[in-house]
Amino acid sequence: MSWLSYTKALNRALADALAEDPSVCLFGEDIGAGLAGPTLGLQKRFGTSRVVDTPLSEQGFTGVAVGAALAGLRPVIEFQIPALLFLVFEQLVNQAHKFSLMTGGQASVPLTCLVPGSGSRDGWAGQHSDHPYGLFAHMGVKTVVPATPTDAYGLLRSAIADPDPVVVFAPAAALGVREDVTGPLPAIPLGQARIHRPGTDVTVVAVGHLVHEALAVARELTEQGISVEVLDPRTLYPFDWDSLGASLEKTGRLVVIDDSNRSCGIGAEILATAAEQYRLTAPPRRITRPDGAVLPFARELDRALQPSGDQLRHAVHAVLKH
Amino acid sequence: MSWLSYTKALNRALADALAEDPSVCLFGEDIGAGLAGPTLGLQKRFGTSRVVDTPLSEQGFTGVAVGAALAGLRPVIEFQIPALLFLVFEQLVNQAHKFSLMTGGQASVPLTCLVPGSGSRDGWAGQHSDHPYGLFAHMGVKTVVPATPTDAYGLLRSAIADPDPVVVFAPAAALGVREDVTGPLPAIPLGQARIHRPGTDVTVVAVGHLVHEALAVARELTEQGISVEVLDPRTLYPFDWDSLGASLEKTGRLVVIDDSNRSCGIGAEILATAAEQYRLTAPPRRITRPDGAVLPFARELDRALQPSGDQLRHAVHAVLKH
Amino acid sequence: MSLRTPADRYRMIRLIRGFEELALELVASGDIVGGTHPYIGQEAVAVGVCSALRPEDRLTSTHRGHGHVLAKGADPARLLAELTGREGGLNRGRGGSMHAADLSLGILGANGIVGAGAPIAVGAAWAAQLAGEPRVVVSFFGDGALNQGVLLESFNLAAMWQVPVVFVCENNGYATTLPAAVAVAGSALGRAEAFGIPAVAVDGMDTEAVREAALAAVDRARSGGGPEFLECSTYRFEGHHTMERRIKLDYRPAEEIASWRERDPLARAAALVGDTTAIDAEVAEQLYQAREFALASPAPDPAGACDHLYASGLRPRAGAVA
Amino acid sequence: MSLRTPADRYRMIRLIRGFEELALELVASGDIVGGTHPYIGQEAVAVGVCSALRPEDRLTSTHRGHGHVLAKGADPARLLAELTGREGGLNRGRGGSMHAADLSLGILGANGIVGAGAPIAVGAAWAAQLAGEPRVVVSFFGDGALNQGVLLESFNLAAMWQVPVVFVCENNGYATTLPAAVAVAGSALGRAEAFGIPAVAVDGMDTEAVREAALAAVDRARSGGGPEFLECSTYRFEGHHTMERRIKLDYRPAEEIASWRERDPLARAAALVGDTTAIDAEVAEQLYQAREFALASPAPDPAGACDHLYASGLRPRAGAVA
Ligand SMILES: Cc1ncc(C[n+]2csc(CCOP(=O)(O)OP(=O)(O)O)c2C)c(N)n1
Ligand SMILES: Cc1ncc(C[n+]2csc(CCOP(=O)(O)OP(=O)(O)O)c2C)c(N)n1
Ligand SMILES: [Mg+2]
Ligand SMILES: [Mg+2]
Repeated sequence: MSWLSYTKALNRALADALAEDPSVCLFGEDIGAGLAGPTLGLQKRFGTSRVVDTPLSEQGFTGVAVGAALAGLRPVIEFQIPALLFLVFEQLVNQAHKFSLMTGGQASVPLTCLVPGSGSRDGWAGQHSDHPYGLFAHMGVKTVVPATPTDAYGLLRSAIADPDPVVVFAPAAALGVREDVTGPLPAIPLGQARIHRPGTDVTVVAVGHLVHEALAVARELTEQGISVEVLDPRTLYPFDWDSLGASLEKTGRLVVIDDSNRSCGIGAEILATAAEQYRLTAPPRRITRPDGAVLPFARELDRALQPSGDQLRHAVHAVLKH
Repeated sequence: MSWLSYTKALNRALADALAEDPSVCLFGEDIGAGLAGPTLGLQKRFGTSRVVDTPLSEQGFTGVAVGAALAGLRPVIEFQIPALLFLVFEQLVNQAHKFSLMTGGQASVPLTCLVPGSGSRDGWAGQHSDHPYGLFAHMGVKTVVPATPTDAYGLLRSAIADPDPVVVFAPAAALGVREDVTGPLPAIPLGQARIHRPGTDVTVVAVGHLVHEALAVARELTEQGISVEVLDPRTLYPFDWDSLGASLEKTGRLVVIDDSNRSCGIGAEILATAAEQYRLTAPPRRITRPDGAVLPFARELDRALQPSGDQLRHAVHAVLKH
Repeated sequence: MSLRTPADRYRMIRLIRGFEELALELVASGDIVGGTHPYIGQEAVAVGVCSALRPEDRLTSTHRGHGHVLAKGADPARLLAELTGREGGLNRGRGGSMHAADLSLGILGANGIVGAGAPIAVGAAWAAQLAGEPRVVVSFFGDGALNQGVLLESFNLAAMWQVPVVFVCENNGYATTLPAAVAVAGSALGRAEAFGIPAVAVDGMDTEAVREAALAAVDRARSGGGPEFLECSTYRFEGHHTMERRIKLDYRPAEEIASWRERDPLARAAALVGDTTAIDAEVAEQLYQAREFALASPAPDPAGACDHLYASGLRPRAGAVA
Repeated sequence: MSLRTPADRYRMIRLIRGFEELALELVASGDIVGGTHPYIGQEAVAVGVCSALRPEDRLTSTHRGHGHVLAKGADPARLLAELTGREGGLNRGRGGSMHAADLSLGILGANGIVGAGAPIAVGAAWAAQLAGEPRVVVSFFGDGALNQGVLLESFNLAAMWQVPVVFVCENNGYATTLPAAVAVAGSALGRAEAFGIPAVAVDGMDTEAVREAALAAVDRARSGGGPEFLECSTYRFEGHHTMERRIKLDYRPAEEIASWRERDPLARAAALVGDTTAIDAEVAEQLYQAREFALASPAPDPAGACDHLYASGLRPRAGAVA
């Protein structure tokens, strides 16, 4: 049994993938030094030709990874900052994502992008604090946001094994989570939600690190006799609509807590689909960052824009009023 | 009185802005030749120093426009293809959009991006057919999609006059629309929806060129005694929630028709907000492209993925069943 | 189809020329929707370069890609069926002119985004190097691409990693309407050399000269000598896009066009062969068959519009729900 | 604060050094959240270059920006208040270290994205040229930025348009842990020269040498001579980021660090002044006052977390609705 941290779980997933499959290779900045954590020790173990420190040419090396994928490899790219995804948006959504359809199924691009430390990190300010998973869910790139170490391990393994491009966001606020684990960890299929806690009164859909916030609120509300079901979609695209449906059929009430911008975010998608397909007992609620949020540097301001347990509690009470 | 085409309206808006305000300047590819239409004749009239043909360096010249804006100018960039926005995502959302907040209000970036021919154009295939307005609405960049020549004129004027970055999408399928106009055209404020046709049974929110499709369906349904209100948001971000609310209070029924990808699109946002704030008589519906759509080349396939009047008719009947 | 003898190469030039003329005809008749970027005038480059390649070598192409695709051995009938959007096309009608690909022949696709093929080529070359396979990858691009950051990043990565890639710049003097003379500061050769990449100027109207330079570059790359850059001076006899047959643009002086037409690579290649009657007849027959095949091939079934969107077989949600 | 005399320049170097040491202290104490990228060791570059500038000149800076911001004349007290996230900061605590700006002094901001400042500088220079204003813009960046496509695109645009910009590359040998030697193919100077930009190698540890080169470049740019590139060889005495004080990395040999420390620009500048006691005392007092000011300045009110998000005053929807 070991006490596995989220970052270490990512590290183990990369190591196991590299060990099991010679077509897996890693690209990224400072990954030889293991600066961000997930790649620690891998270059020593697997060599500089499979664990490649790249110059600061995000567009270039993302395109390189696409080319390597077309040639039969399974590249993984680590991005130091979520904003670097903006730089490579063309390569990811306009090239990698589209190759399969555009070639009539001749090509596949098994490329994984890993963003350890997505979302806000104290003191990193406006250009380093985005949580842009909704962009990829909109464009149709498979999008994963693990909340726990075992999910991080299992989902990253599935992402690497998947024949399509996948972006894996590892929220900064989840990197510190630890979990007791025994034996080898399983891969976890993409597209399957996880019910972290069953409940009957309200379905709370929580994304990434906010799963832990939601669980804390759920435990607390039990004492008030409120039974909260906490559902972690884990994969935002493709979304596990069946699990959501099953939960809503039970509870009839929905709150989403999601650390990304409000307008056109994943929270919007969940509410929209719920509204289309289920008759809810009460109007649904979502807790998000504000519209178009830019996180200010000062901690007080940064925190003021992120979803909180208080807001969640408030929202749960609100949907229960009906 | 004149018979004004949509493209000519954009052309007139640019010409008037250049004539009235010496700080307005244009950047883009082949704009001297007026290849895409909106810039026709402007370089001859205003000179090569204000109407600047750029090399194929989208990131570079978008950054240049940001710098020029910080120095007090009001640059307009014309992008030949919607996908070029992917190339400059960093410059637009991570620089231009964030400067005001990050500098504590010292800086503003009055930059307008114009995309004539957004969405599908027959035969241009997967990399030239996106309608990525939802990405900007998510990130919080002001986003405009005019449906008619007068709106195109008036909204583009307001976009250029606005102190913040604005992206204006001119759908390919709207460029051929013409309108009788007399006298000078007014600017149209950002953030104000337009009720194209009042109605009492169903609110149809239609975006861009689909406004015309919606109006056709609405006219047709009148004959069946169905009264459809057609609401064109015109600005997708900031959205005119008050107008939507007023309409829904009347009709209690909502259908959105939007030519962009389903998941996390503007359709999702509209349904989500409606579900949060209004008790609808029937579950709302949206008609969009499929999740993660890549438009295939063959016309039959391309058309199959775009929202149609048939689907709208069907959806209106569906929401009326309740 | 071998390109080993001057007669082989003449035949291929003849084929490309004829194919492009046929494409012009089918654009005019409406059988090719959306138009094409004709390669007429530049055939010596594709044929000279591809004559230096082995079947296992790969290439990335551009928006003006028919010549590259044919010279690497693609079936003209299936390419034409692709252009006409038929199920029998190389890409099952999903890609069209700008995405034509045949992965089985190492053709990693034409590309709709200028410069986008370069890092893909570097990545495929990197993969070959990692695998220890003696494969070379050629990246074709135009003078306009020289101003794309991603291309310059690719130069750096290729040089730093010494991968077996040959960069082939087809400098036809213009990026759409923009003369290279006012777009490319310094020189094309100097740009490659700045990254330590050997760079050679080649007469791009002379198939044999191109072939000779390509043979040297490809051999060197194959034997571990690293990347090389060829600048092929050439000219497109047609407009940038077939659209230009309908709109009048005057960015190229008539005398300039006439003087380049005098250097037609077709005539030059024919001169090395002597009597071309038999070859011409064979090519004419081949193109007749291609036309028959393309126009007889069925249009794709709209029900398959999302086929191949995901290599994993994931079926996305539709855009309208019944 | 003038930088005209060697004593002025010594004072500024002393100020930057002291400021950075104070910042290290405040990072350790937790008053600066998130850490900083220390400029210690590179002061000669900022001071030498800024001594060549006029108040109306502008600059763009980097993630390692304190030196540039101070040398261009920003108030150290307000910069420190920015780093500590206070309302009295240059950016009202909204930007922090990586976005510190003072538009009134022509400081267009530090920047969180490597290379992003370059096109902004070109744009500001372009605007000055259009207005006929004799303003020069300096763009600072590191060796890592030499591999960013957008920077190379900016070289091309600056050269093509002959705008008054001076590119200053602070080559400190590393991009985080990656040695420039394995990241930058060819040479820094050669890259600029390839675009026709005159390029000069400068000893970046010698303030006077930097000043001399900068004076020549700035004068030439101001009088319409176009862009210039300076490569300043320098070294950072500290880690890439204050984080490196906590984690051990071994990418730089101890002897290398020691040998560069012997060339400390502070000692070199002091030698030109003679007795520095009085200046040292004044700077110490100034920094003491800065510290007092910064720590006494109020934290921002969370209610203002979205202040300045839009220059137009638009207030976005909140992330949670009551
Ligand atoms: C990055 C990008 N910018 C702009 C366009 C629109 N566009 C397509 S081809 C072209 C000109 C390309 O010129 P060049 O690279 O010289 O190739 P050529 O057309 O001359 O063969 C332009 C501007 C594009 N497809 N991609
Ligand atoms: C485009 C981009 N890639 C990566 C990063 C993460 N990052 C921040 S600083 C840095 C190294 C920059 O090196 P250099 O340009 O030499 O500047 P220095 O830190 O040496 O001053 C990296 C990789 C970033 N901020 N932006
Ligand atoms: Mg060209
Ligand atoms: Mg450096």
